[in-house]
Amino acid sequence: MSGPQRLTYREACRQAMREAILDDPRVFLMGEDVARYGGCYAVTKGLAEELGEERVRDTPLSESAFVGAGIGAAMDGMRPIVEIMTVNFSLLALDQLVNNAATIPHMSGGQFAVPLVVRMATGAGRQLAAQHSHSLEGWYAHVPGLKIVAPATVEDARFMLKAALADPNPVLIFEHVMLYNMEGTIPDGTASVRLEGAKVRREGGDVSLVTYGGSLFKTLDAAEALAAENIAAEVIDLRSLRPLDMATVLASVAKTHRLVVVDEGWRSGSLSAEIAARVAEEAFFELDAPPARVCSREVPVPYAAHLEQACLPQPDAIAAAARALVRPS
Amino acid sequence: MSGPQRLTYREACRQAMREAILDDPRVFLMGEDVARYGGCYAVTKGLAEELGEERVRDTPLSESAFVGAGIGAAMDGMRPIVEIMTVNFSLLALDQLVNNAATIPHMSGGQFAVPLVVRMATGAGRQLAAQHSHSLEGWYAHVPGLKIVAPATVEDARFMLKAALADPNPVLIFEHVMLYNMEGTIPDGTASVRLEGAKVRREGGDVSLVTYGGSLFKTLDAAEALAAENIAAEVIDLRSLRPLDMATVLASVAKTHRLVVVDEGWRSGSLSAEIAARVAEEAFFELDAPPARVCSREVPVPYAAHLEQACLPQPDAIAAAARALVRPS
Amino acid sequence: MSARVRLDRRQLLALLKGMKRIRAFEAKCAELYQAQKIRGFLHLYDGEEAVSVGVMQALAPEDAVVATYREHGQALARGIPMNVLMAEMYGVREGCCRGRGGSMHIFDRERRFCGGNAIVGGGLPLAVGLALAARMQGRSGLAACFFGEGAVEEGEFHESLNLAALWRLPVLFVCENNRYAMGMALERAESETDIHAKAAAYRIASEAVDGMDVVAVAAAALRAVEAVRAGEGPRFLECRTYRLRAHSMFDAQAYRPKEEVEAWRGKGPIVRFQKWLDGNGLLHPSDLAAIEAEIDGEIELAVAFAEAGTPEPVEELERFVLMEEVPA
Amino acid sequence: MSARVRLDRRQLLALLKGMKRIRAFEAKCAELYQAQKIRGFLHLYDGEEAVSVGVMQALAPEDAVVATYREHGQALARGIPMNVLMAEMYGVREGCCRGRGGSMHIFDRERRFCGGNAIVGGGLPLAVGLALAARMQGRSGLAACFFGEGAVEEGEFHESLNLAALWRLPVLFVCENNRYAMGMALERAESETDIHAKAAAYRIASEAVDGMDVVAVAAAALRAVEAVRAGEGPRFLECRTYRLRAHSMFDAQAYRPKEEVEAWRGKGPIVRFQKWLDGNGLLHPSDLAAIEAEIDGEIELAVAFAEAGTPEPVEELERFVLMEEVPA
Ligand SMILES: Cc1ncc(C[n+]2csc(CCOP(=O)(O)OP(=O)(O)O)c2C)c(N)n1
Ligand SMILES: Cc1ncc(C[n+]2csc(CCOP(=O)(O)OP(=O)(O)O)c2C)c(N)n1
Ligand SMILES: [Mg+2]
Ligand SMILES: [Mg+2]
Repeated sequence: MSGPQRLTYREACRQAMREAILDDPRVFLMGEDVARYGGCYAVTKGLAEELGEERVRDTPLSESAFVGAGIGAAMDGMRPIVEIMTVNFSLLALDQLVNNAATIPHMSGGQFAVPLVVRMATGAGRQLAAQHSHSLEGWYAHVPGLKIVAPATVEDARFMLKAALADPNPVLIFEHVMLYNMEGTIPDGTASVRLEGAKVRREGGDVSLVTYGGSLFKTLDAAEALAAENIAAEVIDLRSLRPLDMATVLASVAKTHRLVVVDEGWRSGSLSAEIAARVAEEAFFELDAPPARVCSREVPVPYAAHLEQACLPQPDAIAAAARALVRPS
Repeated sequence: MSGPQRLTYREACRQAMREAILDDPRVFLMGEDVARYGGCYAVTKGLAEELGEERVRDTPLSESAFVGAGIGAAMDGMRPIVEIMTVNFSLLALDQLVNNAATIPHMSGGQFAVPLVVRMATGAGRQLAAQHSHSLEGWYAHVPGLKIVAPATVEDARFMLKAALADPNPVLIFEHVMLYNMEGTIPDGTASVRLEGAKVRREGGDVSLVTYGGSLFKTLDAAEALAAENIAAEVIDLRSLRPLDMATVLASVAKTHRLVVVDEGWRSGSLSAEIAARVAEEAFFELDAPPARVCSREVPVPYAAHLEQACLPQPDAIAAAARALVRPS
Repeated sequence: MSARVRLDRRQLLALLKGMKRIRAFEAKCAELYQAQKIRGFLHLYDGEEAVSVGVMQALAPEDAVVATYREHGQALARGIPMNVLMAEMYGVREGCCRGRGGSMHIFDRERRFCGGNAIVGGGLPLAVGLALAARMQGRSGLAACFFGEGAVEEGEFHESLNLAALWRLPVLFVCENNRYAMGMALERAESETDIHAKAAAYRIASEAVDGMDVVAVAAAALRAVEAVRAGEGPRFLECRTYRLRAHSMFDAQAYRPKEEVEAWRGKGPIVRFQKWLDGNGLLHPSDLAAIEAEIDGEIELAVAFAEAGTPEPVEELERFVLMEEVPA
Repeated sequence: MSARVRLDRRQLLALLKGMKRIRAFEAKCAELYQAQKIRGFLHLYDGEEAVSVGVMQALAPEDAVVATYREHGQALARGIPMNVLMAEMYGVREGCCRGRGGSMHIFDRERRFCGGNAIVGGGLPLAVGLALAARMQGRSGLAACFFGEGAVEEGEFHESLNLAALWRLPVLFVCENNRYAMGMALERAESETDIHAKAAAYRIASEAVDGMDVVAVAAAALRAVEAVRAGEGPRFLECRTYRLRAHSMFDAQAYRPKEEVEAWRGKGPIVRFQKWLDGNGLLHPSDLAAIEAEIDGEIELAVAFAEAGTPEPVEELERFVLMEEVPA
């Protein structure tokens, strides 16, 4: 387990769960097809065989019941990891997450905690059409009582789970479907990361590109393209969507005086609006140009590849938005 | 029906439904306790007796099924008005609204429309605690394919429904629970209003206060208080949360150069963030001060009166935010 | 009166007192609501006391309880002290939830009372999870889940019963069938009105019991709890009862005839049980006086405790939105 | 072979052709998926053809159909032209949904085919609403709703059956019980595995039929449709079948033994029916040749149609997000 390792994001998620279940008898995984099928994105392959179907549980197609069961188990000594296949199906469990997981600790006057981790895939890009391509993590980031994270690197995929399980609060982990096959290197199997706090993934002094999850690598590509034009873009990976680490964002804007937020959510009411609003509120006089956003088109994502790609944030659009701020024509 | 009338918001909602059901055989109302009980906020009292239980239907406690049934009926020639008692319970029907009502017209290539109206109460203020005090209309305003309105006046409560039923798209109407007892005057029972478009409810040149729904009257109170200090606040009632009438907001900001958004939603990720972000993007150089927001505290709303009130936007906080922009100390 | 269990006089009187105590507490709450000491929604249990009192006596301290928003009876029968309960209704810091939950959200960790839930059906999945936790930790406790017949219409009922039965979890489902969900009569809301029969669709053994007969409820609950403890998986208990008062405080009750309510009042669990005790010479006048005196005294103290309560400082509003640690 | 309905030779051959047509269409789709002409999810119906073919022949043009994401068979059997279906799979503008829906979201207003739904259970409430619309408008049509046995685990199943039964709506619930929900075997997901028995919990008359026997399905469907049309309220038809291929295109099928699949392949609806027709001298070699030639020709034309398709211009991306009018 020690020494640098090269692995995929998928493998990192699997190792993290395996480690957590082996290390702590209170931890178990439940969700649809996590055991025999190996997970809808093959993330949990092999776990049930090794760890047994008591600790890696296939559930019926009952999102509300098994998410609520995770909350109940968390209230009474367990540390469940509940997998909802994708954010699209989480709408069926939203009542349990918003009205129970997020309220019980506060409503009970601190008598009960809900140390629950919920993992789900999010995002578009696989031509799965309107009902299977949502990016609704921004919705969850609106709810007090929940913590929301979006690992965008293999390292975060490998180590954020441990931090999430150590947290006494309900933590939702959003894994972008386009990241599972991505390869990356981790320092060492015993390393760790903080659950919260944004990270500067690329330094630059001309413009701040703030993003998270599946849009990080598109944004880094855009930064690379901008570099070729002598525009130094700083790329910030939010990592945690709730709470938001505004200090890191504001420090960057204080340096670059320009902000572009990149978010795969539909533009209106997306998390990008919160970031832009906070910067406008808290760093108004630092800004040399209006904040800009690159988000998804406000359309139910269509099946056809060219239409789907037209909906999503793309590197060239990100670069164009940054360019327009740095070099207004 | 003609000539000015004085009535409550509740009565206005009732008259609007009665008229719609009498005027169009395709219109019917269904929801929990709308018939025999008369509605959880007594809005539908008497309708079933007069119009019959075929047109005013009590449903079982099955939010997902009866909302989905409304969608199906709307796809095939009916014009249902579905009442979800409160937004709190709408989470149980969210999948139907987001994955069906909002996607079917686009996904089917325009073959099917969903001319559905969904009414629900929203907001806090009645000491109903965390599970019964949500303001989630901002969430719905994020979803392409839906239209979202929030009547804040008796006139809009009386006439927006007709406009919503005339619209070929799914329209969600949010009625703030604290407005039902409010009295107001309508010009005439045969008048009409537009479904979309913001309205300036009070003119002023010093600062723009943008709000909607249950916060409108708190905001008007704040404007009154500011007037006493010779601060002329312009109050804008968004009326429609999706689509947003930014032209009206931007025109006001172009005049006042200052913006305060008032929204009962939790601050982070609320609709107020979208308004502030859009103004920052589109009217950056018009702003003489950072945009400001007055929202709910990021807490599950508690039962105790003093704690609940401490959570919600209040006139003095609104006035203070405006004052700080106009007279920075 | 069915009495397939052997209850001695002391136990029988305890059942009577348990019901009277709830009735008296709630009568006081209604009074305090008019006086605006209690606000928000207030759902009274008048007529349904036999259900909580009968079921709770069958439970052990290690069992978890999931309640509804009509929960004062459930809370008192489970042993939550009346004073912290009353303080919660007052919305003061001395309340069991610091005044944050109010009538609909009573929690008491010590008594494993896992909350009143104000979303109809919302508590059922929690009970399944509590039972799963007990099973995975090798504890003997079960999870008792209370819900109304209206909750049976929600999808969560269906999902939760299937999951509990599929995994053979120790859950006692207790349906308080009081025939109405707000203004919605059972027969207007469910195509199958024999609720306990629905349990068969999940292969859950079930029983319907006269919820106005505290001894019958107690006996049925003991049988069900025994089976659950024996590892037979979940049990379903339908208690047929009636809500004698309004759904909450504002309710014209246009949806049911006054005569119906009156008829049921005559069959009320307290009058009926008291008459039976009397008839069998088990209730001495002195007992009754003593019980009532004790209850009055307890209520007086509870009100005094609540009246002396202090509002939680607004500075603490955000406390517990996020927990710093999991309570031991 | 059960044949409680009288079907003449022409009709029997139509059933055979209907099944073979679906099988051949999907075999071509799988090939085109490998060739990356079709993307996204592709859920094949191999082994389940008798269900759609048997049920659809019992429906009338005025009936509405709600489908699943495993819907090619449902769509073809309902009469959606193969060329616009194939074009939809290609994601071109000539597709029935302009290439926006793809395999999981087939809509055809003219044939009252109200969409494949990719949220398990999400179509059931729609069917209830379509039936309600027919009833309120005094139309004779019913709503036929297809769903898998996995959908039975979702709360929407429970809510929808209750509502349809309570209001006695003309809904035909058709459960395609192919024993697996992705990798989840029925007996690992539901405490009661006799699905049609669950309908009793809603007082819905139900029947379980051998879904590998097209004539049995056809006969049962006719009986059920007749009852629904007679105003008896909803009916529930469980068709016991088997999915012979992967859930979608990527699926190692580690969750079931190869032998199980092979055994079922032998009981496949097409081989079986064809053998029966043969044995009864109802299938002349020339018929078979003709059927296959027709199908091959139709597929060839469909592929050519799709290949000649044009991408929808990106400028039209936002069209129909909001409708300008309700289509007449
Ligand atoms: C999901 C949901 N829908 C609607 C409501 C509004 N509501 C509160 S209580 C109630 C009636 C519930 O009836 P039942 O379950 O029989 O319990 P009872 O009140 O009779 O004890 C309703 C509809 C709610 N709280 N939650
Ligand atoms: C609500 C929801 N949960 C999970 C999924 C992922 N999923 C897609 S198909 C499927 C299996 C459904 O099985 P069944 O209903 O039996 O239909 P079948 O695929 O066997 O035809 C699952 C779990 C989904 N699409 N929707
Ligand atoms: Mg009830
Ligand atoms: Mg299946």
